[in-house]
Amino acid sequence: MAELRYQKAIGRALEDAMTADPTVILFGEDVAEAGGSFGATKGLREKFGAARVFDTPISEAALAGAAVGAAVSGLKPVLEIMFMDFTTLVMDALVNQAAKARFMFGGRCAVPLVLRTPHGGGLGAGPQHSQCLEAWFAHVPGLKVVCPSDPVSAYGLLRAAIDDPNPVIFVENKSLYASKIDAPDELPAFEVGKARIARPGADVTIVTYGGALRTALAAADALAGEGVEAEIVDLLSLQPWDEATVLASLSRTHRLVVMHEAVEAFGVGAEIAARMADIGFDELDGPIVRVGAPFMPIPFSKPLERAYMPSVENLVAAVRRTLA
Amino acid sequence: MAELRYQKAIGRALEDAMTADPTVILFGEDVAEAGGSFGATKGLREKFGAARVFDTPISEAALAGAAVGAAVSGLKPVLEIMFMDFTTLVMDALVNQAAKARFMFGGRCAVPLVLRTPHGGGLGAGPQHSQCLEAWFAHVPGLKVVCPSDPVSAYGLLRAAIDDPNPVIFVENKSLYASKIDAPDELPAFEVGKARIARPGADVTIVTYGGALRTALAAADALAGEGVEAEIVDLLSLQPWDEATVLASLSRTHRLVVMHEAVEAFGVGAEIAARMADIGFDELDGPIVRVGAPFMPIPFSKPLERAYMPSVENLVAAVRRTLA
Amino acid sequence: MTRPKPKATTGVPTGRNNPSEISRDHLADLYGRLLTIRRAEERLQKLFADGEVPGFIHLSIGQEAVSVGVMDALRDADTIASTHRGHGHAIAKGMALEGFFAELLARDEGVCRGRGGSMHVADMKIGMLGANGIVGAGLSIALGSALAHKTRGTNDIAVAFFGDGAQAEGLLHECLNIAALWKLPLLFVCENNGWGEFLPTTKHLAFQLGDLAAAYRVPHTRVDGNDVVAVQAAAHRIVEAMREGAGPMALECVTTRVRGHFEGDAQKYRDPDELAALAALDPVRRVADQLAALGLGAAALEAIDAGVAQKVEAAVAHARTGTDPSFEAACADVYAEGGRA
Amino acid sequence: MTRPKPKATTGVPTGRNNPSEISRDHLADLYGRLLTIRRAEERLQKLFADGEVPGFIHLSIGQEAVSVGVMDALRDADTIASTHRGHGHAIAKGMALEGFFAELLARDEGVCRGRGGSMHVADMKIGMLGANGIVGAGLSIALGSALAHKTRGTNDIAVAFFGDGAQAEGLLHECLNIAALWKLPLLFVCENNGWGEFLPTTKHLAFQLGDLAAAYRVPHTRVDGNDVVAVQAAAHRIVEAMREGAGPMALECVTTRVRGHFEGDAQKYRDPDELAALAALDPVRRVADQLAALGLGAAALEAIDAGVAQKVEAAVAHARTGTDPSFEAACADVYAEGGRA
Ligand SMILES: Cc1ncc(C[n+]2csc(CCOP(=O)(O)OP(=O)(O)O)c2C)c(N)n1
Ligand SMILES: Cc1ncc(C[n+]2csc(CCOP(=O)(O)OP(=O)(O)O)c2C)c(N)n1
Ligand SMILES: [Mg+2]
Ligand SMILES: [Mg+2]
Repeated sequence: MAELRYQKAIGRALEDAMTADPTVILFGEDVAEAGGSFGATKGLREKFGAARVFDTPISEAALAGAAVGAAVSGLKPVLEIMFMDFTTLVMDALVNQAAKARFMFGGRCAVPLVLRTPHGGGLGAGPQHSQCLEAWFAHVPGLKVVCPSDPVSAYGLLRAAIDDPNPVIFVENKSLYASKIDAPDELPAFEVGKARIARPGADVTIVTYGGALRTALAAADALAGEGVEAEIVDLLSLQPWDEATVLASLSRTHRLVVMHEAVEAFGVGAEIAARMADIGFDELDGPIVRVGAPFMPIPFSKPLERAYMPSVENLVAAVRRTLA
Repeated sequence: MAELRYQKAIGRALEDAMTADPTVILFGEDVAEAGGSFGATKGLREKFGAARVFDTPISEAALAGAAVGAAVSGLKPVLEIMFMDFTTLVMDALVNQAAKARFMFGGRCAVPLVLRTPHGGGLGAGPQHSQCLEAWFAHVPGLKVVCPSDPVSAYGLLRAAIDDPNPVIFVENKSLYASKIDAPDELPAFEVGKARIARPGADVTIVTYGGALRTALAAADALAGEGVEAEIVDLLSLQPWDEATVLASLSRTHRLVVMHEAVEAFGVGAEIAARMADIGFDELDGPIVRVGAPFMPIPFSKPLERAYMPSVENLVAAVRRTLA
Repeated sequence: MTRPKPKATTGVPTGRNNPSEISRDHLADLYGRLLTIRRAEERLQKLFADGEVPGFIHLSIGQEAVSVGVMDALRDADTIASTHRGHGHAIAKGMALEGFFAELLARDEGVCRGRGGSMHVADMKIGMLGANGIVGAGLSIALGSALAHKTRGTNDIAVAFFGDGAQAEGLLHECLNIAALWKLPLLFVCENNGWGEFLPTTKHLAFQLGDLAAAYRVPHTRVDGNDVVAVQAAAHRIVEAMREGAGPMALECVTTRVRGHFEGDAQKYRDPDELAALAALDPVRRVADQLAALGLGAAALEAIDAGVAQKVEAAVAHARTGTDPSFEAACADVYAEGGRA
Repeated sequence: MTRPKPKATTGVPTGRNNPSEISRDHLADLYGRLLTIRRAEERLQKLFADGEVPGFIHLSIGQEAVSVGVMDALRDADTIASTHRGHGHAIAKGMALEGFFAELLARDEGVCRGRGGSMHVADMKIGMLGANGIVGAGLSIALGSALAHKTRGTNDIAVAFFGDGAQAEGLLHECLNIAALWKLPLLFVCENNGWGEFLPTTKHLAFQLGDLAAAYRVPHTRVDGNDVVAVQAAAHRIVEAMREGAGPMALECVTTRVRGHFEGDAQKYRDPDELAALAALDPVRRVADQLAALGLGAAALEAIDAGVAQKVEAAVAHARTGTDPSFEAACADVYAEGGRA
């Protein structure tokens, strides 16, 4: 056992993947010499050399397209987009090229690329440096989307993403970079598409992912004080997502709350809720309540940003509402 | 009364808006001399001149950014993006600039722009020329999204979109361009955010929009033959959407099916379903069933494309399922 | 403040279209390949008119010499990224006519199993990374492929085909810059047919590719793109230099779009004289005339044509007997399986 | 095939920094404005260190002469689109220090009511269309603003500020092409400080702006961006020509990024000698020296400084007494109301 930081877990996953597979390359703005905006790629340039780890010009669209071209030409590129807000510049490469190549070329190629990108607020970074846009990618057939919630899942899912023969969007919640966990020396493998029960409980199911897991755990503690035992499902993968685990939990608790940091309306939670309102309908004893950010850009001011971010109180209130 | 074609209704709305307001300008690839890929803007260049109606280079990103810049500088730009699949190239201008400017600049400006773009399959146009991506835009605070279902609503909503002081994504379903309707000479006004009951019925609520409305009407006819009277809510606006009208209908029928041409997973229907599974929970007597495209790119082959497109049969089966 | 003088437009280099530069056999071979594309597209034209081809198609009739000339200098391991007007590129790179026609007719036997169609013909095995429905997108895909060639230490090269209209896309700039900065083996091939959809590219562009390329010190060559001898000569010289590590280069081929933007476009917006002049610029006829001048008899030429026509007909027949693709198989191919690609 | 000769890098024009070109009063005025930006940002630096400014900030210390010099040639109705490093642009365009500091301190009294912060300071009333968190985005916003000026028939101009690193974005190419094609009154101002984040821009770029602009026949001027007299002289000449319909122009200002990419960046990746040399290039000190040489006494200079410092302190004090923005008001401002904008 040793303490593992989220940011280091990312670096270690990259290091191990690059050691295991010489076709893995890593590029993005300031990932090499500077070691990444959040320090996750420090030391990799020194270890693997400039041919496999390199800095790029500020040309996101070309870089993402290049990742597709490299992926269909025998490499496994890992591209970092500095903030998820900047994925607005790479949608064509991801959606029209990466996601569709295998299908539209008759199943005769694979596009094994990983796009790592940080999302989330709380840093006062304002409306163009804080967005959680994962719902867009989850809507695109051909893409996979994962979002780890702690250092161990970050390591395991990044290894799985790099091993995956499909394009994977790997979303890193900024508030987690500094988080730590006691981890075994041999880190466990994770599978894309599998959720886990982060906390068992009999009274209500809370489905969440990424940085919001901590909020959910805190809310569960608060609820336990009121005699309500919440079961928390940590999705880990958003596309595909683990319908079976969510349904099984709902079948035990009969109440469902879905929570995430992203804007509630048309967010990932909408799909979870909609699906359970269909296949889980007979299990439901109360309304499905969602907790997400309000329908507004992320404000700069700290008090505004705090009011914006989905909170323990929001979640507790949501649980109370579905139990009422 | 006179026959009105959808495509002509678009042209007439543009013509009337440009006549009414000299700050309205129209630009895009081949909208001026050629009159638009689907012929909707024919004659406008001749009528309003090259300073207000003009063709552009193939530079979608710059054009969308320019629409934002023009909108905050006193004009009301209407930009055409030839296929919705190409909005992948303009996400930054729409999402990080247009949607946020008013909010992030303290409510001290408005961004009155309209982006017109066609979506939808059925033409054998393949995976990169057929996508329905409206769910992305509906997830973005600051944007509005509308999708008319016939010539009269196309006219009314396009006028409303141009009049709106906010950025509006105006989605035109390709299968509707050639559709006609008998319309009054004085076309009625429409309001962004208001749905309409396209068919009254007591047994089940079908919520839909755009080109899928015709499928829904056909399914309702088929269901009527089985003694099931479906009420059809034509959303018209997707962001904001008319929650009150949907809830009121659900409160009458107690059964809900949501249908659209876009991919089902993480689509617009997910939000409608999720919301009703919350605020409409007590009204529900059966599962909320969604009908949308399967999770795959849109195939080129006609038989594949037909199998891909949500059909009358799919919808009838969905209604039967929630009534079972 | 210095206002730069408008440079005189680089004229199309002449003197390259000297068929004596290459052997008669080589020229005859090029002719057969030109003719294959031509006859295939003419056949498609008819199939399209007859409703056998779904969707819409962009023919490269009049531009075949670009595909054949450039591909003459490439080998299988070299990669190309193509455009919406990609039939010629695909066939010239080695796509079998059977799989090509089967794709255009949306058959399971098609190169993309009927899922992609005209705008997405692709075959990774021969380095054809795909036609593309997104103008400009192929540029960055070729950039990545060039990066892969360099990273893997081969001396293969990547080629990005793009139209003159596509030059207004920002990706051109990003890719030129990155390719130049990283000295990637990326050949930029502009098919300058003077049109971007229904507008002459003089209304799209305020620059010439040669001037733009010069800014990044990317060597630029402009040739008569309807002269296959000129195109192949330039391509061979360029590709040879690139294999030796010269870095990115640009080849601009001035050519002619004969059949309009897509099939069904009557080109009413074009000057009738300009349209009438197209026949004289025909890149296929030109080679036929050259071969005749070199002593290849009419019978020999006709034999080539007949051979091509037969192959085309056989491919069409094969495609027609093909099966409809399976929806289940299509669904199963959205994702590749397995944790190790 | 001709390999273009690398052009000699245009040296920074000299002879423009002759203060006698402008009046002493004008120079003193420029000095006051330079100093306002400098003292405001120095104050911010401290406020940031003290935890009073949330988020992160990019200071333009060392680059003030670009803002002041360019804006000297503009009027209120001219519009500018700025960058992530936009404090200087905002203040030079006329943003009141009260609203500026209140914004940076996230107060309801801020120009953006505390919702935007450093990267989004804006004020449409004075033609400041916003700092921008997206590198390159301002280019297309300025393009649209220039289009609006032209469509409305004014002779106002739009200015796009962008960093040297931003030049790798495709938008630069798209905007240069469109502005040139449509002859828009758009001035491209590159603040070439040699760095894009933590990498010298030699590792970002394979081209010089002058060579790129030449491809579109956009006149390009390169000046010492730390010499406010040179910048304003060039700006006045350019803007005058543009008001008369000359079309787009480019002004490249070679300048110095003193405080690192953002506050807190210790610039350990930079050569210590290069950092030590920055003081000698200081654009504010330079004007002070010039004014002294022109006979302005130390007391007069100090009086200017004291006046600026006092205004800055007053603005900070005002900002500090400001209120937290209201969440309800923020929610209500996501959309503008009314069917007629
Ligand atoms: C990003 C994008 N924008 C617009 C289109 C529509 N479109 C298809 S082809 C074309 C013109 C391309 O012109 P050019 O690059 O010269 O190629 P050509 O058709 O002449 O071969 C346009 C605008 C598209 N497919 N993709
Ligand atoms: C689209 C986008 N990509 C990346 C970034 C991150 N980023 C912020 S500033 C910057 C460097 C910009 O360099 P330059 O344009 O030279 O401006 P300078 O910081 O030197 O003023 C980068 C990469 C961003 N904000 N937006
Ligand atoms: Mg062309
Ligand atoms: Mg810089």
